[in-house]
Amino acid sequence: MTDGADTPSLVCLIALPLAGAVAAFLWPRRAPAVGLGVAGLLWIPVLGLLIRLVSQGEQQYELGGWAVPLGIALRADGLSVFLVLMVTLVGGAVSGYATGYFGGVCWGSSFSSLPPAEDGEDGRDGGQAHERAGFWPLWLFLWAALNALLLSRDLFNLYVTLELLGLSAVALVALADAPVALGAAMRYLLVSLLGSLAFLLGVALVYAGYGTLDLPMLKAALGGPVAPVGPVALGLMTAGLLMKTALFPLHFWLPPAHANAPAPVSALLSALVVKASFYLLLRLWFEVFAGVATSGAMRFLGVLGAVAVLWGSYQALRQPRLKLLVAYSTVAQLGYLFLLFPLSSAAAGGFTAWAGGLYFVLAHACAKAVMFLSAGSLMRAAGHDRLADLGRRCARCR
Amino acid sequence: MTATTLYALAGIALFGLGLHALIVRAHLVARILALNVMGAGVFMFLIAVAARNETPDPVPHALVLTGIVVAVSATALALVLALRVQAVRGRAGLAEEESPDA
Amino acid sequence: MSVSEWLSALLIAAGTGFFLAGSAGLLRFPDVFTRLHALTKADNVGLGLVVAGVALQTESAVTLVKLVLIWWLVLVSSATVCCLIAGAVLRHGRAPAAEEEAR
Amino acid sequence: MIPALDILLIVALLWLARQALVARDLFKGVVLFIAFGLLLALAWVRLRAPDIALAEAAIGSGLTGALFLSTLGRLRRMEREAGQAEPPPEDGRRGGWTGGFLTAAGTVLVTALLGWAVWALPAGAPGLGDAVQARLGESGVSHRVTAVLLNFRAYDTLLEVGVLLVAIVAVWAVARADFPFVTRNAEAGSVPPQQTALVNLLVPVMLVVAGYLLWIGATAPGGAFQAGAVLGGAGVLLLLSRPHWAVLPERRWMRTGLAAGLLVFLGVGLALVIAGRRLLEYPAGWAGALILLIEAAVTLSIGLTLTLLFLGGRPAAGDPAPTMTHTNQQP
Repeated sequence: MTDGADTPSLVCLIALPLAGAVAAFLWPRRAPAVGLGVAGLLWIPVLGLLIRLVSQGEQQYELGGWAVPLGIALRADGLSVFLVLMVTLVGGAVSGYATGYFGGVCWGSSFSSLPPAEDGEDGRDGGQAHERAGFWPLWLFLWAALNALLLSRDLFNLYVTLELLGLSAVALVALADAPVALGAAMRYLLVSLLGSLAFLLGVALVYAGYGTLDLPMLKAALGGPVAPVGPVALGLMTAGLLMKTALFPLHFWLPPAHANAPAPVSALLSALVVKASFYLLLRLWFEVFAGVATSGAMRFLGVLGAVAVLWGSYQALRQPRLKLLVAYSTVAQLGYLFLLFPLSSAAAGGFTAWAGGLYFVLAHACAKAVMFLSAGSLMRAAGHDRLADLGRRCARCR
Repeated sequence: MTATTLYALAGIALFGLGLHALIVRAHLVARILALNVMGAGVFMFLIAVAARNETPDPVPHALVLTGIVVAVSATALALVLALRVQAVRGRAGLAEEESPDA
Repeated sequence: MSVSEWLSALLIAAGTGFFLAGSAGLLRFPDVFTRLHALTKADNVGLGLVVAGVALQTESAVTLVKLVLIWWLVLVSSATVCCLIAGAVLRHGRAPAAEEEAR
Repeated sequence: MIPALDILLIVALLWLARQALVARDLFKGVVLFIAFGLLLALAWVRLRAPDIALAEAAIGSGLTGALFLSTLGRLRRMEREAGQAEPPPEDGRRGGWTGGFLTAAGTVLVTALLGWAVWALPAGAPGLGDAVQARLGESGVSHRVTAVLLNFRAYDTLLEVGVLLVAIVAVWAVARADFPFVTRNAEAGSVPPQQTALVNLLVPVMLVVAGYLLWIGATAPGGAFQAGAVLGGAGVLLLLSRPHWAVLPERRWMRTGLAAGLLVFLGVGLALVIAGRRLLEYPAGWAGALILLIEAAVTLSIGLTLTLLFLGGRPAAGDPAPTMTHTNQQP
C-alpha cells in the first residue's frame, strides 16, 4: 500500500468535477464547455492512478495529513479504480451527447438553432433553458459524488457522498418538468432519503459499537467477538443501499424515475448511479463485514436477484413505451448483479464469479447508457417513444 | 440503565415513529415531516453515544452538525418538489398504484 | 446558603409561578386575544424574574449583559408578535389559519 | 439513577413527535414539530452538546419550521385558487385494517430489533475523543468540535457545503420563485409597522450575533453553521417584511455569494496541494487563520443559501424580485 502524497491524482478525481460544478453554476453560458473540459481533463488523473495502481499496488491518501481514525483517508484498489474508469468512460460519452441534447453549444450540433442558454432563469423560452442551466452543475456534482464515493474509506464520508449523489440525481430527474417526471422525482427523493437515513443509523451503530468510521479499521475490530450491533448495523446499511440500488422488491421507484428523466440523465442514472450503491454493498459484504455476513443471507440476496431478473424482464416486455422498457430491463440486469453474492462465496469458482460480475457491471453500464441515449434520439426524432408507433416513424427516417 | 442509554433508546423510538408515519401517511408534507423526525432520532442516538464519555466525544457532534445541514437542504428540495407536484397534479400526494406512463 | 442565593431561588421560583399562570391562561382562556394576553404578559414578567434570579448567581459582567440581552430580545419580539397575531385575527375575524402563519 | 428532568424531557419529546406525525391538520403537525425541535435543543444541552443545541434551535427547528409553514401557506393558496374549499382528504395508503396492522407490527419489530442492538452495546465506550484531544494543539483552534469539523474531518464539511449548493441549484432548476406569495403583504401596503420596526431592530442584532458566533467558534461552541443559520434567519425576516433598505443582490452576485463557501474551501485546499501539501493540510501556524477564512466564506454562503431556499425557487429576471424596494415605495 503506497501513500499518494506526491501524486494527488486521487484528490483531482474529486476536486476537478467539484470545481467544474461551481464554474458551471457561476457561468451558465460556458457550462457545456466546462463539462466537456472536465470530462477530458479527468483522464489525466484516471490514467495516472491506473499506472500507479499497476506498478505499486493499492493507493491511499490521508486528507489533511491526519492519519485514520482521526482523519479521513481515500483509498484506490482494483475494484474502485475499475469503477472510476467506467464512470470516466460513460460519463465522458454522456457529456458529449448532452451538449447536443440540451443545446447551447457553440459548434456543429443539430440543436444549436435553439436560443442561447442565457442563464435560463426566466423559463419563458420553451422550458428548455432551465434544463440546460440545471443539467451541467448537477451532473458535475453527481460526478464528483460518484468519484468521492468510489474512493472513500470512511463510513460517514460515504454517507455524505450518498446524499450528494442522491440529491443531485433527484434534481436531474426533476429537470424534465412533466407531471409524471415530478411525481417520479418525488418518489425517488423519498426513497433516497429513507435509504440514506437507514445507512446513517447503521453508521451511528458502528461508531457506538466499535469507535471507528474507517472501513479497514472496522474490519479489524469486527474480528473480535460479535456483538448484536454488528449484524444489525450491516442489516440497516444494507437495507438502505438496497433501496438505492433498487433490488426487487424495492425497485418500484426506478422505472418511472429512469424512464421520465431527460435522456442523458436516464443514461447516467441507469449506468452509473445504481452501481454506486451496489459497489458499497460489495465493499461492506465481502470486505468489511466478511466475518458477519452469513452464507444464508448471501443466498437470500441471490434469490431476490433471481426474482428481479424474471420479474424485470417480464415487465419490460409488457411496456408500451421504449424508455420504460429500457428502465425495466435495468431492474432485471441489477438482479443479475446480485447473483454475485451467492456465487462468489461458493468454495469453487469464486474468482470466476467476481470476474464475470464485474465484467457484467461494465457491460451493462455501456450498453444501458447507449440504449437510453439512442432512445432519447429516437424520442427527439419521433416526438414520443410509444413502441407501437415508432416502427413506422423509423422507416421514414431512413 | 443510565440517562444516555435512555436517550439512545429514545432516538431509536423516534426513528421508528417516523418510519411508521412515512409509510402510512399519504400527504407529502406529512411524509417529509416524518423523515425529519427519523433524522432527529438518528441525531439523538449519535449525541447520546457521544455523551457516554466523561468529556463528550466531539466527533459525533461534528457528524450531527453536518447531518443537520444536509437535512435542511434535503427538506427544502423535498418541499419545493411537493409544491410542484401539487401544482401539476392538484394534490400533494403520490397515487399508490400509478401507471408510470399515465 | 447565603442571602443572595436565597434571594435568587426566590426570584426564580416567582418567575416559574408566572410561567405556570401564563400556561394555565393559554389552556383555559376562551379566545385568541385573552390567551395572547396571558402568554406574553406573564412570560415577560416571568422571564424577567428568572433572569434576575440567575443574574444574582453570576460573577462575570459579560454573562450579566448576555442575560439582560436575552430578556430584552424576548420582550421586544414577543410584544411585536403578539401585536401581529392579534392584528391578523382582527383583520380576518377568525383564528389565524394556515395561510397566515408565514409572517 | 436517571434525573427526573431527563425522563420528563424524553417523554415529552416522544409524545410531541407522535402528535406531530398523526395530526390530520398539517398546520397543527408542523407547529408541534417546531415545539419538538425546541425541546430537542434542550435535550442536546442535557447531553452536553451546546453546538448542536445552537444549530438545532436555529436550523432544525427555526428555519426548517419556516420552510414547512411557508410550504403549507403556498399549498393552501393553490388549493383556494383551484377552487377547493377544503384541503382534499388524505387518501389512505395501505388499505384496510390488516394492512395497517402489518405496517405497525413491522415497524415495531424493526424498532425493537434496533433497540435490542442498542441495549446490548458493549459497555467499554470506545470513541475518538481521546485522539481528538491528543492532536487538538495542532489543529489551530481550541474548540474540539470546530477542530473536527474544519481540520480533522474538513473533507466531510467540504462535501457538505457542496450539498448545500446542490440544494439551491436543484431548487432553482425545479421551480421559479413564487414571489407574489412572499411579497403579498408589502404589495398591499400592509406590512404592519411593528413588524418593520422589529426587523429594523433585530437584523442588525442578528448580524452582530452571527459575527460573534463565527469568531467564538474557534474557542467555544459556535462556528460557521450556527452563524450561517442566524444570517439565514435574518434573511428570511428581510424577505418577509422587506424594509426599504433591503435589496436582493443582482443574480450574478447572488451566484457568487452562494458559491463563495465552496469556492474558498476548495480553493484553499487546492492551493495547499499545489504548494506540495495534501488537500486541506494547513501549514503549522496558519491553521487558525485559514480556518477562519474558510468559515467566514462558508457562513456567508450558508446564510444566503438558507434565505434563498426559503424563497423557494429561482428569482426570475422579469420579476420585481431583484430589487426589493421596487414595490415597497408604491402607495
